[in-house]
Amino acid sequence: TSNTPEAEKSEPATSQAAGGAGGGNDEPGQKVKIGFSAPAADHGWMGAITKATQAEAKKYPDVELVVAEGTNDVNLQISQVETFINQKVDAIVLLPFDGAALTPVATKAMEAGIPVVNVDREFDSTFAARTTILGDNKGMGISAGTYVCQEMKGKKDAVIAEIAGIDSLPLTQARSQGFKEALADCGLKVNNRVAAEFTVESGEKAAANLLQAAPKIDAIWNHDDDQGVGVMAAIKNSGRKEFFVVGGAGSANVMRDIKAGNTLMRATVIYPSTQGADGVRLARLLVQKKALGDLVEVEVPRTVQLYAPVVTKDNVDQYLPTAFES
Amino acid sequence: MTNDELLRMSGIVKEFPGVRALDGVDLDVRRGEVHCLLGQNGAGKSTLIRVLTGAHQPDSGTIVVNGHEVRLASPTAAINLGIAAIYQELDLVPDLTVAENVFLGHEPARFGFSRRHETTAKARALLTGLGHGEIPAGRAVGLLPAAGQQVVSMARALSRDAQLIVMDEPSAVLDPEEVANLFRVIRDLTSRGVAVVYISHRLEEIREIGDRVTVLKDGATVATGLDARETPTAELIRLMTGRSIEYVFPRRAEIPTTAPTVLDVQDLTRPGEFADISFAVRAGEIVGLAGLVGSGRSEILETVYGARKAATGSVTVDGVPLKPGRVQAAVRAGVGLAPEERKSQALLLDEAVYKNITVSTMQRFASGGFLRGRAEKDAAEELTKALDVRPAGVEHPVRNLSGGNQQKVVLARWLLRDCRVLLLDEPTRGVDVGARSEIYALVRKLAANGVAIVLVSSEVEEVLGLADRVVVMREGRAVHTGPAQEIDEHRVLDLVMEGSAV
Amino acid sequence: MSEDVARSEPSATPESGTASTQATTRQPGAAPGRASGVAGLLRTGMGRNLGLVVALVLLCLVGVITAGDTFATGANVLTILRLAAVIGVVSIGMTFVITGGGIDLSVGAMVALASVWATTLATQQMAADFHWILMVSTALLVGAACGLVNGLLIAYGKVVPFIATLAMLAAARGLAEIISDRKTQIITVNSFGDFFGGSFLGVPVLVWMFVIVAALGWVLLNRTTFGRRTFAVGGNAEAARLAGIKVQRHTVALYVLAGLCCGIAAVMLMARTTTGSSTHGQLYELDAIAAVVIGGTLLSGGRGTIVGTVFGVLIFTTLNNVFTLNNLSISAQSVAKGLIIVIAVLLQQRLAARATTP
Amino acid sequence: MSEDVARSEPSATPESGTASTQATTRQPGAAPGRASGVAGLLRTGMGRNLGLVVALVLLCLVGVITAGDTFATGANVLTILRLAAVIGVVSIGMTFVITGGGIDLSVGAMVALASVWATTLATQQMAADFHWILMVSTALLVGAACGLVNGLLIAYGKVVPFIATLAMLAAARGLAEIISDRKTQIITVNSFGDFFGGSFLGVPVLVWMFVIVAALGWVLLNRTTFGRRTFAVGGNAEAARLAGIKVQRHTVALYVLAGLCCGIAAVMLMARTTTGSSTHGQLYELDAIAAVVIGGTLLSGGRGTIVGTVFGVLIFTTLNNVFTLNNLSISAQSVAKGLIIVIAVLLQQRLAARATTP
Ligand SMILES: Nc1ncnc2c1ncn2[C@@H]1O[C@H](COP(=O)(O)OP(=O)(O)OP(=O)(O)O)[C@@H](O)[C@H]1O
Ligand SMILES: Nc1ncnc2c1ncn2[C@@H]1O[C@H](COP(=O)(O)OP(=O)(O)OP(=O)(O)O)[C@@H](O)[C@H]1O
Ligand SMILES: [Mg+2]
Ligand SMILES: [Mg+2]
Repeated sequence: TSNTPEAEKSEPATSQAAGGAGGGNDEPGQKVKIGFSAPAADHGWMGAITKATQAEAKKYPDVELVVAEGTNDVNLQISQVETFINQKVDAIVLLPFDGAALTPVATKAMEAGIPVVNVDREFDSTFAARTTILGDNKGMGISAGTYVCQEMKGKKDAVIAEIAGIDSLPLTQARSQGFKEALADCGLKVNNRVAAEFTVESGEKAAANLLQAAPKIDAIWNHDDDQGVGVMAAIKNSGRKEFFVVGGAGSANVMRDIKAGNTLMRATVIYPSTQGADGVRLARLLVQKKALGDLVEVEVPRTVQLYAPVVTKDNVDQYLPTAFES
Repeated sequence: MTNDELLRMSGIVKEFPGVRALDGVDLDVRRGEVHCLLGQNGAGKSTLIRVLTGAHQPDSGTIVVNGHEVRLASPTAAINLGIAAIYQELDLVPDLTVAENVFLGHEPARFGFSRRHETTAKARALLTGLGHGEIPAGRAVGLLPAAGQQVVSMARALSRDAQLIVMDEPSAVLDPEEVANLFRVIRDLTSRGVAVVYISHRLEEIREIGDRVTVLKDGATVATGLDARETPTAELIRLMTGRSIEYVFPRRAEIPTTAPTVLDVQDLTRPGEFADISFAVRAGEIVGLAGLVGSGRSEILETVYGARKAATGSVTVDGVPLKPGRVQAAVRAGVGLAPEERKSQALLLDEAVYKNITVSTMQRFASGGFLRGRAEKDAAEELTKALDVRPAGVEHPVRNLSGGNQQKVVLARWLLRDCRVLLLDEPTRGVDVGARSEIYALVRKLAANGVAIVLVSSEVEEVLGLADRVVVMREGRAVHTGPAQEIDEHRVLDLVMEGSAV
Repeated sequence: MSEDVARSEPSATPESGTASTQATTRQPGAAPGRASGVAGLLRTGMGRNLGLVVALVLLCLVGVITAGDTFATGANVLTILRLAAVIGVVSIGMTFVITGGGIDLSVGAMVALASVWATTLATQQMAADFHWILMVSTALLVGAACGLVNGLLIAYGKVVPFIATLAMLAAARGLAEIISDRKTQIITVNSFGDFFGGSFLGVPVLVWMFVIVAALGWVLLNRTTFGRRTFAVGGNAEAARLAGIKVQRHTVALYVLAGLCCGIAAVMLMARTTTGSSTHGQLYELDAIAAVVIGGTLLSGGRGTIVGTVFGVLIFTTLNNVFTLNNLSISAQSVAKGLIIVIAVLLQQRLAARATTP
Repeated sequence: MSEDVARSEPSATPESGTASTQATTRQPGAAPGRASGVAGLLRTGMGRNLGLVVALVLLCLVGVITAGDTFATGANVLTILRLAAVIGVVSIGMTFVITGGGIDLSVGAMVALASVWATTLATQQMAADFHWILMVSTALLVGAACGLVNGLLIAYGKVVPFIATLAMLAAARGLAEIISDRKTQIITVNSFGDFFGGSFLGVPVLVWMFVIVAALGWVLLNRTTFGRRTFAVGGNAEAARLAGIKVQRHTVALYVLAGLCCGIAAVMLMARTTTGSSTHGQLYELDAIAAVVIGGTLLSGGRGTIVGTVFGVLIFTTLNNVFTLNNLSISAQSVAKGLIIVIAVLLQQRLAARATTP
């Protein structure tokens, strides 16, 4: 994959009337009923995912989206997918709370002839999904780490802090792993690490404690921009200014801050919140047996991994339109 | 006679933090006797019983059962030795059925599966033996009236194959007929060699059923082995209280004929409980309701108070009708109710004595919503002194008081309030002789001050002695109304029983 | 059916604030004629649970009307039951604890810990060599052990149940994370999945497990001395003690039972997800308590009903199913859920009150 | 300080299962000689809360030893206090509800809804035109209104508190999501942030707010007829009713009070995070109940202490702070938390028992 999907994504949504680049892919076709299930919207990014998914579905008159209540109980989520199967939906877009746990039921759906589009958190079997759309969690950490390394310019004793998201999620671990590896490359390490829960409030709390724990910091990487609102509030409260902050996920708020350049937030690493929306599109294509417009390939690809670019003041204008309003 | 001796407790000491409840108590009980335990409220009777049944561990002292010294480390240990008890505070599980309560802890079972039919049948047999075959064995105990619950407690004590049964004020909630019934059961037990330790504040009962008496005072035995029938009453009272008390009712004051009617109850009916109850109480008058347990007296009081909603009929105070089913309306009109069951209906067990006393008169001690603790305590102190609440001091949690002293606290609450109408339901339940006469005097004084009083008591003597007029109840209906002087105890009992003979 | 009669008053009496305002107005009513046999059971059982039955039926009606073709299919019913099974088993255990006057906040965490412990590489290795029964017993053991700690802390350490199990919640989940290194552990022992993922007489094994646990729970609570003691301990612990019941030991047993149920639920969840994970069982404590309480078990102890709990679980799961089928906006689902819970409870109260008033 | 004495028994008596086994062994204590003045307050207050004080001191010691240079700084103390402030205010409201025999699971959701409602574009627009006081009053009103609904359902609808407030939890959070469209609403009214983000006498305004709410709460609970009624209603609702207390109305008032506290907490959270969001206040119900219960308030009602609650809040926040300062992994934190909670409670019990035994 390349970084073009980012640019492309924002555009067909608006250019649908103009026919889009998809070679007629946006033309109304056979009616498609898509079931969508995701974890509880207990934080901004997850809320944005569902919103974007619903908004995307609305754009297509031939798509009917059935949205299940967000939940962090894998048992309930499994049952939701089972309900979709009973309902005989045409396709399922599934952002599992835990990829491995939802694998059996996704496989069951596939076996029932319902294509499953796996979003964000990966199943552990290739037979469980027809197509997988992944953010690049480790890549995010690497991008953030690399950026920090650049900015530190070889300062060996730099104090780096990390504010992770929900620590029990694999994606958080992947991000932290990537960050660690990238930092190690330039001889740095994470000196202080705290975890929040992806919410504004938890971000504020974690950051407040972190700022006490580390009297001097050079850079902070914060995994999630919604919790970042809280992190920035805590930083403001503390009056500290000696470091800069790198965000994560890429919310519109943060990008506007980066653009304005008047806060410590200097960059953010994108983790697209449009994965669900992409899932709906691909699901529709799958059911209507269409291919991806820009590919020569006649089938929808098996895996699409989204890119995790670093947004700084220099390139922020390019990304702002796709950023999620958290 | 030593081979006749079943139990000997000697030098029992039990200390609660700050209070020495038992301070060297001796007690010996022989097979087949009814041994009465006397003492003022707070003397330590219940505590002694709890030591005997393994519910409390004594700090020192020895217990000898059947010639062997024993350590009663838990209720189970006592049960295994054949010691059963009816505790003063009803100790039933409200949501379990009568049968299940009777056999609590030793239900007929096979492989852990309860044999319900057997349980029910056995329980029914026990209840029938107690003269109460009508109590439904399958009903939840919480739904029974207090007297019914007392019967269940008795059945439970009998369900154990006991050689010693302790009864802590079993008659407090019973009416004369029930008491007679209880005595029949006790005689039956003693004739089979079972010993009974009997506690009561009603001396005439001691005379009737008791063989020997032990008197406790301030946690120590002051006399033991007295003959229950021969010892003069004055002597017993002196032993208990250390002073002589005239156990008589205060003289009635004449009620002026001009005294206005304060409480007027007309045709009050609650189907299944009572019907067509009418009576009026004038300022300064005491009207007594006599009747058997279950004749619906408590229900009438609660209905007048608005705690239950009358189906038909009216209650008027000072000419103003009260909204049915609204406690607030009654309270605003100056009606007070000292309810029957102190623990569930009246007391805040964890709160201090003075808070329990002032809870209905809080406003009086508050300025702008802020309480003036000093004034509260002073007022409470005055009353507790008058009623001889022990231990003295108004800051103990009520939970730690003895049963009779708790009852005094309930009463104090309503004495403090300036009521127009005071409804007293069994005001002297479990109260000792000394305090009883204090209470009588207080009630009289209130009446003299113009309060209209309705009194319910299972002791006919008390109703007749205290009330100006008497309403005799039978099965929810008033069968006689008239001046107290014109009727005597036998006539009341006749009236009350008539129905049951049919 | 004497004890059914005994407990047939409005079971949803609020146990708090305004609670006992009802105490005096308890209907003394003639004992509802000793109903005997199945008809009697049905009558009294129905009476007590009438509101729940009506709520469930109404919910189903809504389901049929709004999504008839899918809702009323056998497959969908099985879906609802499978969903109900896991939380159902947890709720049965919770019913015992609450009836006995306690509360267990750690159920979800125990499920997680048990699932993780039973799916470690080591355990799976042994299970592969020997039999999947090893994994099952590990889960049960872990659950029971956690329950034991809860019980000991509460009965002998005199820590209030809320705090003791809250501590267990934190500790067990933390331990689960440490053991699993926060990774989802995938079950590779195929025989395990084959067995628990299977069906028997057309009904999934998981549903059977729920049915069996519920039935055993019912018998235990209503037909054994253990059950009697549970009511006694929860209704009046002091009276129970004076009657010679070993209150502390019984309390421990109740928590062990709850832990055991969590172990079973963990096995079921492992079967459903083919994984063990420290994130399993999130917020089960709330779900289970809600099901138990809506079923009519008194939070203050002394009164509990397994049948009510099963209804409670079914109501919540059916609600979720109907919502999913109807594509309600997610936020609206939340609001609707709140309203429906309240309506169901109000309904239950009114109907139960009517059913027991002669 | 008489009422302190009255409640000075081991406050962590289990209220369940084994609970009443202790009932009979409660110390009647010769009223510890009317201790007068500050010394008396200290003595009895200390006695009852000795365990909590010791736990907090131990915790601080650990903090000083393991992270001395950062822990014992003024800035860090302020950080702890600021963290404690929000949940502290919620816990004060919860103390009233629990003392009155109820429970409120909806506190977190009410905080979220209040914060969202007070930060909608419309509200902020008006606030910008007029004064930030508009936002504050909106939050307070929303909190109080939710509390009113809770109270009415519980007192007059006779829905058990657990279920009624669980329903409110779902409904309020759903509503918050609908209103905010799940967006984090950033506060643009600068004067609001300036005021609440500021300090007074070197202490942050938020901390002042907590101190004031706690002080008012203490006075209300211990020195007024309202407080006395709260104890009565929670201790024995039937007795309170027969004593002429308007139990239902009082119950409503308690939940409104809790709602109001949530409104205040919402304002504080808005100030801290400069946002309103439907994700605010997650799991506050558990945190608040835990703080209240660990402080010595009886979950079954009738006994409550504001001072204990404040200690409870401080212990939990300090715990988090010490953990973070030590860079402990989250999982280890979890386990340690569980252990420390249990140890703190056991300590509190033993010490309180000893302190009140002459
Ligand atoms: N659990 C307890 N804690 C503290 N003090 C107690 C406790 N139980 C009883 N006491 C005290 O011990 C003393 C004896 O009480 P006890 O209940 O034995 O009296 P009693 O003789 O049974 O009185 P009554 O006739 O009123 O029932 C009283 O002063 C009482 O306050
Ligand atoms: N032994 C019993 N078994 C079953 N029901 C009973 C029994 N005794 C009374 N009842 C019911 O309880 C109701 C009234 O009982 P209650 O004891 O309150 O009357 P009471 O006249 O106030 O007696 P007390 O003076 O003892 O309080 C009656 O309607 C009766 O049906
Ligand atoms: Mg006594
Ligand atoms: Mg009565």
